[in-house]
Amino acid sequence: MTDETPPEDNAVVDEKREALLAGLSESLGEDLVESYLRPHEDLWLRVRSESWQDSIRTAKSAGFEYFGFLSAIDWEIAPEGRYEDTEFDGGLEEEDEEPVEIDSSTGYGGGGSRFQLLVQLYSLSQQIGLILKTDVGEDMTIDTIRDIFAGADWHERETHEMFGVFFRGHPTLQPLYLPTEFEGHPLRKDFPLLARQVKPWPGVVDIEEIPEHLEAQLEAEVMAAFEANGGAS
Amino acid sequence: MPQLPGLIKGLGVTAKTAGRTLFPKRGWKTLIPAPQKGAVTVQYPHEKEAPPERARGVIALHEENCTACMLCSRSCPDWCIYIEGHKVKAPPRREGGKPRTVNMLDRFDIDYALCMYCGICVEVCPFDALFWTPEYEYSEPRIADLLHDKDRLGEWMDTVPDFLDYEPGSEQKVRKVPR
Amino acid sequence: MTATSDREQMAYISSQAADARVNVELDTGDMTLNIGPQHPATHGTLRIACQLDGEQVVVAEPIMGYMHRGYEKLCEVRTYPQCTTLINRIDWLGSFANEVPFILAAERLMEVEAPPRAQWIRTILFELSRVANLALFLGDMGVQIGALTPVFFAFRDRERVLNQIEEVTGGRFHPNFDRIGGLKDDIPKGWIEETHSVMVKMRTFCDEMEDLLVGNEIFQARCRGVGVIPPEVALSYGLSGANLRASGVDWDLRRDANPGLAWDQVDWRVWTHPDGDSFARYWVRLQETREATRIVDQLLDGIPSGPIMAKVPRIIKVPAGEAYLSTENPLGEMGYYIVSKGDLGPFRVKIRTPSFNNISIVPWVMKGVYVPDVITILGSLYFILGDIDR
Amino acid sequence: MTTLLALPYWQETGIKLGLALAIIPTTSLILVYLFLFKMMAFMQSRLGPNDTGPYGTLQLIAEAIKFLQKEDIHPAQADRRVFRMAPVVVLASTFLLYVVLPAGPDAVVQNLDTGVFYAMAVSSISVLGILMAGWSSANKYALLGGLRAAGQLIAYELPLILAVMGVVIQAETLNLQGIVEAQATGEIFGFGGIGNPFILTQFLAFLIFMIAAQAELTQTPFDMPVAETELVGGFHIEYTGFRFLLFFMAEFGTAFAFAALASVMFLGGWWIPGFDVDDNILNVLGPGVMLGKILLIAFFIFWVRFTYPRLREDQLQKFAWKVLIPLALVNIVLTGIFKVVF
Repeated sequence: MTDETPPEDNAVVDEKREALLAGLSESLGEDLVESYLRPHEDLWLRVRSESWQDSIRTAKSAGFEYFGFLSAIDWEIAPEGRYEDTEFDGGLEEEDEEPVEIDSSTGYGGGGSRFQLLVQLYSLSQQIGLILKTDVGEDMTIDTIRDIFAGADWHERETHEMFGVFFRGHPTLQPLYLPTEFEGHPLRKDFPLLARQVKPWPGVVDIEEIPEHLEAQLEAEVMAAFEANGGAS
Repeated sequence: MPQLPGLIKGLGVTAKTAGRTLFPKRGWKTLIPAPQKGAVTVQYPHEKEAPPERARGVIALHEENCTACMLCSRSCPDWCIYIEGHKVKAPPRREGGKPRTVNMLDRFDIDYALCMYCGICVEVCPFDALFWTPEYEYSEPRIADLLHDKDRLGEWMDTVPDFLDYEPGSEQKVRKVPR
Repeated sequence: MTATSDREQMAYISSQAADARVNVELDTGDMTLNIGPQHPATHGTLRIACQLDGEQVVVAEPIMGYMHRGYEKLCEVRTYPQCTTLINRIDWLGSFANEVPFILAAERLMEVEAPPRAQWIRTILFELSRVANLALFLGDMGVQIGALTPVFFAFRDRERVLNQIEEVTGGRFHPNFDRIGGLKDDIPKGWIEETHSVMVKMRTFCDEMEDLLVGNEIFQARCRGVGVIPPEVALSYGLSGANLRASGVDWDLRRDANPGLAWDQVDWRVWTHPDGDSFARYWVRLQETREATRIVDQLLDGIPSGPIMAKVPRIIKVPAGEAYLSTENPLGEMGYYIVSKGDLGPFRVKIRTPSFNNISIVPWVMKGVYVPDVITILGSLYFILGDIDR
Repeated sequence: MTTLLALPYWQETGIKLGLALAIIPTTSLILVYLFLFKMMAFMQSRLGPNDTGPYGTLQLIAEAIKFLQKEDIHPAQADRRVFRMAPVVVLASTFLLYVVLPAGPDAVVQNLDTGVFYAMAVSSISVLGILMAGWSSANKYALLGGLRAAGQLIAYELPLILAVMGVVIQAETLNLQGIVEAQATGEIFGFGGIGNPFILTQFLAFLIFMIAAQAELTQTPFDMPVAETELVGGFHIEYTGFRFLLFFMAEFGTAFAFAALASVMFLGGWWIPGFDVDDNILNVLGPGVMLGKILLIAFFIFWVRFTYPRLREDQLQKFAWKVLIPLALVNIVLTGIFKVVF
């Protein structure tokens, strides 16, 4: 268990969440892998995927009885990006043209797998939110938590069809949004976005330059007209 | 089961509204029915509602200001602005200067069949070439006709209203529409 | 007959039908009734497959996805300013309120804060969109259970609020007005006064609704005791907004988790109702609409002067990190979980919409109710299709 | 009674038949335009149809033409013969109602001695048509609507008849003309200036009659068979074009007929205070008076319709059997006692 302290440069101390973190790391024990705290904002806990159900149950008994949402993150970098010309960064002025650096780490609380599951819970009495994360292993299977939070039912179905995560013990893991014959998992990063693939980006067109062999000639023409006009453009 | 007051109150509300719609005038004129005045609806083809000045109806292009910088086209979330241009030589600004290279706009199309009316293009334009106007009557029977070229977009320029003054306490400066 | 005994009876019927068939001696078999996807009560394209025993629902299973637009995926290929265009269209009746949590989450990652004037105007527009949104609910609930007139009143008076929103933002439905670091523009002259008068009219509208529906015995007979959701069930399904508060849970993100908007500057209260039935949900929303007009009135008088935009770079790059931020939208808790990798656009956006959770309770709450009650419950849960399907 | 015109039997019959045929489209037109189009619009701060003809008066004719142009669709699974017959049955019931409605001393198609009985009987034929429509459409919504309609119309037929019983006892006749006469010649505490409209002595019966009529006409708050937002139109969900038009006309034609019945039985019908009951001039003025009274009653019917939400089916049945019928019975008993005592 590695318990990370808040970044040193952030001098703000969030006592409420610190206390919560201490309490939860005690009750979670071995199951807590890593944690991250943004003072006065949120608390992230990463738990072992084997004890996913138990961790949620622990959190619920610690007062986190309001179910926010359940979803997943695919940490792979999308091959096509935004389907735009990658050199363009939306800027006009020169000084803005620093290349975009893409951070390849896996977010708060770290992670060791491509897919991560996250659940957001609230404790109404303590007025505090909590985000629990877990890695989804190669077999893409994890225990369902719909018995603990009934609302997770649909969220798990959605995560299943969008990311292809299987929830062990979920009785109706049918697609929620997609037609039954749909193939693929749309929210995975390698799933292509057809609407952007079929149409070229209009921003890729650039202004037509003056052909070099004509440049001198055109310049002369313009200057001649300028002088004939008496210097007024 | 039903007790009278709630039910009768409800009847009162509808009757009152009917009265207000049919007899909106005050004083002795109350007796003259004037539903045209009392109704809140606008009889569209006969009378037209004036949208607020800031309403995002259609985008107007002030062509003289456009430098074909492509910024609007690139920041459009729908990829619905098509710009083509070429560079030309222009006379210098001052006596004795060198000839400048400027962008000449060949094509500026906005496909209103795709446009989501978000206004990002108008906002990013650094040269005040794009403006919103509240005009809304430009529907077409054919979807292809919704592609407005630069002449059509230029015609909308006449309908651009002046920018509004701000409430006291604002530090914004009122911009001017180039005419 | 008192409302309480009616309620008890309904609870009895519900428990009966949930466990056993009603027609024991005359097993007529179930009939499947598809409510939707094109049905006036589903205002949009929600489909509810009901197994009926006579007119009593045995199983109700919502089937959706008819309007799924994949906004989470689309946001991944867009820059942050471009995303707000999409986000407007999630809950299309209270669009401005949708933008706020997204922008606030991005601001949190960038560690910028909008100037106070921008925060106040944000709050005003937020509450205005709440009034516009809930006003339509107040009327629409009437039409769901057969009263024609309230919905016209709602459209009539909501239009005034939308006009006020349009006068500031330029868009009736899709304002796209919120920017990272502040707002697109300031409010025009004369707007404050106009909005005050509109708020007066909206309060009159609320009074009319009170007379027309809340006080109406038929309305009460239809709504009281129908679709009762106990607080612990509401919590475990993640119900939010008025649906949660109508179950007696005193939880409002505006008060309990204010992300820096001006709600703590004014005097208002959170309304709850202990019953948890359809009537309670209507009543709470009615009170909330009134409360929102009061919040707007107070905020309008105290807008601080100053700039409306913080210093942000011209090209917005959000530093790497994760943030979840939610606000109390008209429909309930709407939140955005943004994962950023330091790019121009978000790496992943999870949109937590209120209607999705609110509707997920339908199979639970609709066991054993009559077909007309299906409509009442759907109406009182109040969902927007774009908000479910995203 | 003297006759207005001494015409051969066949000519008289011809005129009456023509009038009766014309009356359903005309009356439904009047009601739809005045109440559905205009009054509802005003109650909702709107203008209503305004473009077709002066003040939109020709709107309904335009609508009718539109309906006639529409394709006549039968659902594939429908029982075609029953499906086609249903609107005709409903309309026939309305049509038959008009036979006994008096508009003057002689202005009546057929002055039946059992007029009230006949009116109640033919008005319930429409249930049959609605049930036929609901069943034959092969649509679950239509079926639910049809069955609801059957249950509801039968439940409300009873209070309707029982409410009328009070009037019949007081007037001592089943003849509608006789009821008008009884009201015209009646006295209130010795004052006969305005006769004795039964609304005064039979107010409870009037209320019950109006509530039951509201249910018979499937108007809100008793419109579950139609219930746009749950059953999407109920029994007539599958009907298009002129078949739907027939249902539509029948709905408003029946509303007119029930308003007429109410005004005959409770408001004194065509009689004008100060005239003799069999004054010939009443054949000319009577219809006008009747129309005024009918519109007044129709106004209340539609006012309620545009204001209230609808009840649930079980609540409606409960209301009929537990409230209306006992009240109507009490009314009969009270009327009987008063009749015997005074």
